[in-house]
Amino acid sequence: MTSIEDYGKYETAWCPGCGNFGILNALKHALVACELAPHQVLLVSGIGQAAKAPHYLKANVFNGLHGRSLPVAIGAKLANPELTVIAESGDGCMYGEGGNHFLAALRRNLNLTILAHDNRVYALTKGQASPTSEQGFVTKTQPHGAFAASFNPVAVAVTMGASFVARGYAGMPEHLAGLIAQAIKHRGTALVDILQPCVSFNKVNTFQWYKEHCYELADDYDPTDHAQALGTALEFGERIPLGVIYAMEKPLFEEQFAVLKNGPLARQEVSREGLRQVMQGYV
Amino acid sequence: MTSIEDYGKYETAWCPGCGNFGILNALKHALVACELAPHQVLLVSGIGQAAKAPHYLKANVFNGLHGRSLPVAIGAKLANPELTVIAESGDGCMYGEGGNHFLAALRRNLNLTILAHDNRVYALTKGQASPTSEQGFVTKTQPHGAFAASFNPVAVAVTMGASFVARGYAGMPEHLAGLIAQAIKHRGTALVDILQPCVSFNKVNTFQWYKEHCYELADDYDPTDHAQALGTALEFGERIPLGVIYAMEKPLFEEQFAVLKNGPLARQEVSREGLRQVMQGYV
Amino acid sequence: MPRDIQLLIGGEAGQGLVTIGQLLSKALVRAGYEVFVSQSYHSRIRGGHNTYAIRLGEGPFFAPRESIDILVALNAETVELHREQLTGWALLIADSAFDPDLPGTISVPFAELGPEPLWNTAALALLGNILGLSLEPLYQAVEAMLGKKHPEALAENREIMEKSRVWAEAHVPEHDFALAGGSPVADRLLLNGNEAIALGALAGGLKFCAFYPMTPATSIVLELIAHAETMGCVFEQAEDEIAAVNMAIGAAFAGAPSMVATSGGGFALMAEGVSLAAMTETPVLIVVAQRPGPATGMPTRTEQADLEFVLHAGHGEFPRAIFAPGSIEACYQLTQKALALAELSQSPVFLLTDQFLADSARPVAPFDPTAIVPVRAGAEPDTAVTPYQRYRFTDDGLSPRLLPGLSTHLVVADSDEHDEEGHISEDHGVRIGMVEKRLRKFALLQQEAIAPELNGEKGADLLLVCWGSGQGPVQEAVAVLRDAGRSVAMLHFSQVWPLVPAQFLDILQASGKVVCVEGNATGQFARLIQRETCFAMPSRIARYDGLPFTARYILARLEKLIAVEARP
Amino acid sequence: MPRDIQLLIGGEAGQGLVTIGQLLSKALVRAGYEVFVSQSYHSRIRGGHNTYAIRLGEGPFFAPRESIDILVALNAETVELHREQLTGWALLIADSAFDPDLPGTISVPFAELGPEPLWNTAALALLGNILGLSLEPLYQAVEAMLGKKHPEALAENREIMEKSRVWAEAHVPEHDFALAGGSPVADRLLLNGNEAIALGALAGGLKFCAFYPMTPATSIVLELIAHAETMGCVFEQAEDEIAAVNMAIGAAFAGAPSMVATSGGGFALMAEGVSLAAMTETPVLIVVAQRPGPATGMPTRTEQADLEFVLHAGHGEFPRAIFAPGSIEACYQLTQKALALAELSQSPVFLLTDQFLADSARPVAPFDPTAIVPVRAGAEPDTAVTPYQRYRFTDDGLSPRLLPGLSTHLVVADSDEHDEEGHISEDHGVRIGMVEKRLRKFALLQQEAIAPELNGEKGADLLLVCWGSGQGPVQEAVAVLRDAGRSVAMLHFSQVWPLVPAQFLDILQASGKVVCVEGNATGQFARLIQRETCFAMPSRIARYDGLPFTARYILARLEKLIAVEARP
Ligand SMILES: Cc1ncc(C[n+]2csc(CCOP(=O)(O)OP(=O)(O)O)c2C)c(N)n1
Ligand SMILES: Cc1ncc(C[n+]2csc(CCOP(=O)(O)OP(=O)(O)O)c2C)c(N)n1
Ligand code: SF4
Ligand code: SF4
Ligand SMILES: [Mg+2]
Ligand SMILES: [Mg+2]
Repeated sequence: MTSIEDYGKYETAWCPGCGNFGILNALKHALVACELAPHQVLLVSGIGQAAKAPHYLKANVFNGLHGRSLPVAIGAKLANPELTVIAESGDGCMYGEGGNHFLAALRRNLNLTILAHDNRVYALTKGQASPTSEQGFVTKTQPHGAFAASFNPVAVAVTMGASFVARGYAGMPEHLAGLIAQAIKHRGTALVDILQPCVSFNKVNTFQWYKEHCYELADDYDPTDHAQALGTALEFGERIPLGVIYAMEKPLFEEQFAVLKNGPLARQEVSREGLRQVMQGYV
Repeated sequence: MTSIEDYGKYETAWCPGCGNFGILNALKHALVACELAPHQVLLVSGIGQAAKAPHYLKANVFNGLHGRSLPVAIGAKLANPELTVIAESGDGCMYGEGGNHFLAALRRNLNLTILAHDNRVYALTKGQASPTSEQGFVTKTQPHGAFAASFNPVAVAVTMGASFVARGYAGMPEHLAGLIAQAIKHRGTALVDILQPCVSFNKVNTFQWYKEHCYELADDYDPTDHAQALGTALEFGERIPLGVIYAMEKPLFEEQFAVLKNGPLARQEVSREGLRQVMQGYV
Repeated sequence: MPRDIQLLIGGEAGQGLVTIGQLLSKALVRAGYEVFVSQSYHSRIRGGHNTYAIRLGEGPFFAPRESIDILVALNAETVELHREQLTGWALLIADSAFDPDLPGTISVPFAELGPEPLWNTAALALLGNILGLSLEPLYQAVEAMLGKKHPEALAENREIMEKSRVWAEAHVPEHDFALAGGSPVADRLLLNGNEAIALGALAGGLKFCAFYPMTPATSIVLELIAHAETMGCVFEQAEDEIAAVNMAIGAAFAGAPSMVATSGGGFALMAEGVSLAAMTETPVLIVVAQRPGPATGMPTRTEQADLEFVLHAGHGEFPRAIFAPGSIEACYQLTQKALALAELSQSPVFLLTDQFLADSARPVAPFDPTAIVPVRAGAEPDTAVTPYQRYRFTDDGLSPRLLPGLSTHLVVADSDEHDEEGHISEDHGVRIGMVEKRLRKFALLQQEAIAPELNGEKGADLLLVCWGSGQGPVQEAVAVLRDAGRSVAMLHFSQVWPLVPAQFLDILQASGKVVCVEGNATGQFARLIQRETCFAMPSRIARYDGLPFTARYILARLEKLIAVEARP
Repeated sequence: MPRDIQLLIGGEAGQGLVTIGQLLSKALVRAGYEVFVSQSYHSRIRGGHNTYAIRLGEGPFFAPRESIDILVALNAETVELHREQLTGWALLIADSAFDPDLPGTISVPFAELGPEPLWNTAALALLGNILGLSLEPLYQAVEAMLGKKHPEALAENREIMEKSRVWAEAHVPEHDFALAGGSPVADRLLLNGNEAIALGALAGGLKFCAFYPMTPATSIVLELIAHAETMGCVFEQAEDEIAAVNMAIGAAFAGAPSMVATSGGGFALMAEGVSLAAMTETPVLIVVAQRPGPATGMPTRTEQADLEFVLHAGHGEFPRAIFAPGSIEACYQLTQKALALAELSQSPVFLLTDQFLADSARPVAPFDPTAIVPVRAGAEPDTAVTPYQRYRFTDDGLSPRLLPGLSTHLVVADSDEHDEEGHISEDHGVRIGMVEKRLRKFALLQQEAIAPELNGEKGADLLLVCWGSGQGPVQEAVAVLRDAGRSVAMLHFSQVWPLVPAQFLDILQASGKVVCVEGNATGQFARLIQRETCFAMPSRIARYDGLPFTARYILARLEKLIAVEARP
């Protein structure tokens, strides 16, 4: 049995009061709830404040380039499908620099989890608008307020028929831990967009603000109803629903490859006989 | 008055029978219908069979990199808002390599037009699956059929609240010309996803196939109804709706910049007095 | 039997000229002849002007020839475009519909022989007749191609082939192209450069490939995919090249020997990933198949102009190795070596090829599938010191590379500067240690570096220096010059980085005149040699029109350079 | 009056040390003193250890000093980290809460002086007192900062400042740091490197900037945006760096003088765009602010390790120019020059800076805003020959660049190889013409190349070669050596490509010992010089720990290299 202590305790480089603490905490609890030992888990992140999270718990870690957590996670999962792979990064990383990978990952449906720490700002670079920033969000690079429409990752994911789409909130770590555990257990690509207050650079979407706007989906909400899920996903303003917004079963991407049934590619021999046959084809 | 002859006639490098001919033809007619002279128009494309289109009519042209038509188009429009800017490329270019720019462009809402020649395949590179390829589409690089879910650009655009979203069909050039003209006249970013048979590499979605599946939206269809538009946008299978699926008015991105009210940046003087003031700030 | 026949089939894309060419070359190889196949095509799917050239006879041949002995013109344009290249004794096979009225023309009434879709096989039979091949091996080649998918078409193909032979016997004028009876050589493989790279990768233990299609690299991936199931390989078409290289890095981190294949523009998008592989010390093989740039350039043509870019791509400093095979065999061998070296050095390793080599096919002696030494990723977990440190400081810069999830050791990799455990570090001392650790791996790469191959004597009057795909054409030019009694040698680099001057500087210095032959405009390799050795090579033969080198091209330029008399 | 005081304020991110530093340096500059400001910070928002250093006195100063005369420690860690650097006569200002018990400590009871948010201003007043500044200029600086946004806070700030002065007069021990009455110099600008680049861009006629945030380049863009309205500039935060460079190219094509600014990793993503700019012959200024790599590296530190990458980035061959300013003035001037040269040569032009230069501030004489010569994009339409051809072959390789939509001429640009009109061409003759046309523009770049600056005599016993931000520290090291009676000179390159050997080779050859000083591990510039001139510089002083050069560092290494006795 794994316990929360197995995931260790580290000093962080985050600001006191940051929403990231709640997310880190929720993630650890979710891993324990999933009965995963640290060495079974691979956390892949990009660059940003959120992307530092994998350094603050015990696990296998690949902390890659800004925006590129998903392709690295996908490559790793395809090399070793036995790993529990979690791509974890900020909103800028996932939906900004990494937007194209986000779309492609949802279309593929590998068995992996996407945790987006969505503080609606580029925090590590000191506060520029991110794709999810509210329209009108004022920063030094957007002195008249962000003009572009705010990106709703949950709605786009549901529209694209992603197989698991949830929204959590850093201020409700227990609820969030539940969502993350469900996401990890889900067979398919599971997105958890996590609303995260940034006390240093987002003075609009604060803990107080989220408290006023967020609500939990009712117990009888049916996440398999696509049309309803779409409506729920598009609700993002006065009221913001939290929970599993959409979920369904779809074939797993990795099942295309017969070889992956035999486990990690690293442990598979090169077949001399196969090679002989292949070469024969050129005679 | 501009006439169709003003747009010239060129030899093309396309296969006989290709859907691109219908699109080229429709574009010329739309430009004439919009009473635009060639020098008022800038066509920006990427790389692919579709992306060659701008070479086959008279206009200003920037034929850039694969996947990058949109950022070039946006830069050009911001330098000279008086230009009618049209980004024109294939599905691979717009939604594959250029997927991140597609998302960002829709969020911005500049006054420009996106024409995606959507043949649901990478044609110039000889037939690999594109993001819009049907699931199961067999190619040499997808020998067991494309696994990933097919991308529905129209649905994603409507979900994101893009200000004009239409679907046309290369086999109905008159109808298509009408859509393109509306898109050009629309104040905002207008997407026309154009279903395009590729006689060489897409043996599934043929002229015949589209004939069997496509239908025109009814005259009383209300493109300003977002919820209905979303449903219509998601309809893509047995029946495929053609027409303006969603349209609304939103502020234009370029209106943020007061200086652009004075016309092209190339013609604006550098203010010595402004510079003096700016420098004074560092004293 | 003529020693050296250049046959060229020309026509529009979509006319099926590649089919004729492939069937004929396959039959020739099986019959024991030498061939050298080269292809030229436009960046379009139908129309344009494409060619499939087979140099054939006694050989071996390592380059195409410019002059043409037998021209098969599938359209009138082909005649116009190639008439200047025809030798005095050339035969020209053309449809009687556009009879070109040139000496040597064989005006074939294809329409009388059969329906249009079968004209390719008709032409094949005609060519067989001229070359003195019996119908059987040709028909077998057709059968092998059609057999499984279109057995119903076999009979009509056989019919038109026989008809054509009869017609040929009656109408082909006298000529000197009949080959002497070849003696079949068992098991030779007819491979082009990209096929050989794919085979090399599989033999080297490749398990993962991510890609985004780009000419002339795509066909490497197509070959891999064709054999993926047999060989237990996983592959994925990525959404872009950035994703491709990052997927490969992720897969390699998790233990799959991995590669990407692309061309210059796609590689440009991978530059940040190269730097990531270096920083995280993740092995990855990056194949760059060059074509003329800048930007989109000429997508289906050839050039050697991405050397300096590949050598310096990626921000920051780190060691790398770059292979540049010059032959089909080298494509096979060096791809294996590159995969192994990537794992050994825990670094990005490059293989530079180009459209010319990619599309050039030659028969090669069979490779022994039992002799391979496939990469084994990662160290054994039980050898690891506890607590395990992915980036432990070591004398040679190599730290034990464990694979995540395959033991209880935790593997932490970081794109930030990191401490020995892999966690972010902003410590300046650690930084110095890690910079030096990474750079120490260069010694291993130097030690493993393949020496350039000297063809000829050290101290020759003339030394032609080349790299990568230049090998074949230069070799032929050297042979011509030698036949003319000149003292000439060739120095070919199949690894262009690291350069180890001790391996070649004395050869350069000992030679009379040194001329660098490379397929770019600015002399990138010459400049690199100068940078590394201060040995200047002001005499250069450059080509940058998109076409490959030929012996004739080299000799003509040499003539200008040093008034060499001999010509091919 | 002491000639040279090094003051350092250290603490956690978020403690407001930058505010103290900025206010003090502003006040010092206004009062007529020289300052050199440098900053060091971690890649985090709160916590860590940051410093703001001001070297001040008579100057001028061009580099930071390592030893510290006055240390303001906002936390205990600061004392630990910097105690070794303290001079024998140093003062140490610390809160009495963590009294460090070192000689020279001034233990300040901040809590008694006022509430914590005001401690910064308290420290400012204390420092003013020590330096002998009157309260007024300091208070004015506070007023200028708070005045508009927080007028309500003025009174309490004034109060604590006065209190602090009173406290200081009673408690500060005797010392020698009081500055002689400075004579205010009118209108000097206190600028750091990035601010100077932004001003230079605006002065040069910049009209468009697209960017994606990346340290240490972001602050260039922040400055531009702050003045965008005044100067009529359009800017956009792109979705990624690929979009940024393509937007800039699109804007430049349509007539807006354009730039992007990024660091190594972001630039890696722009490499394909660089090639596009070259192929389409679109002017664009690319600013690369270097930080230590590979990959994410050390985001907030400095290095000069992207030279070779920037020089070779982009596939295919094309000319480019790379500037590397060494001073604040050069940042301003060379950015203008770079914009102008981009337009003139219709090419991508680069400006290489780094975190050190970006964050180093110095007062400079005011620039004359009326003396500027802003870029004017494109040629006049009525000068164009009809039919207009964007890529007309010309002797110098420059074709008339018209702007789309500004006349009835149609402008066609293409990333494929193209004919004179700009349409795709697969013609081999056209290809040769276009390659050579593009490369001919190199002559213009050579002609425009800025010669390196020789500081000292040709033929000195020792020549220190450096580039970019190395200038200040090397200059100081040279001064120290000269004071010690050595024959020493400095050769500083503020343009690193093209290199024109005629401008400097004789200087290298005439010198006794030549030592190349550069902020990377492998000696990239030395290697480049060797490549271009065969002049070898085996003696190198490298730095790659993330910190900038200082005179002391250089002299210590020199000592090892050539047993130099003199020290700073
Ligand atoms: C290619 C590249 N571009 C830019 C950066 C600079 N950068 C680092 S973090 C970051 C933004 C992070 O935003 P987000 O992902 O939302 O994370 P947060 O800091 O808000 O948690 C940026 C732009 C980079 N490291 N690499
Ligand atoms: C960076 C880069 N990657 C890959 C390519 C190769 N490439 C050229 S066209 C193309 C696909 C085109 O597909 P699409 O945009 O759908 O156009 P189509 O040919 O189908 O009209 C690709 C992958 C390229 N030119 N540049
Ligand atoms: S800057 Fe924002 S996101 Fe980053 S640690 Fe601080 S509060 Fe959290
Ligand atoms: S390959 Fe397809 S898209 Fe391209 S020209 Fe031919 S039919 Fe059209
Ligand atoms: Mg964020
Ligand atoms: Mg397509």
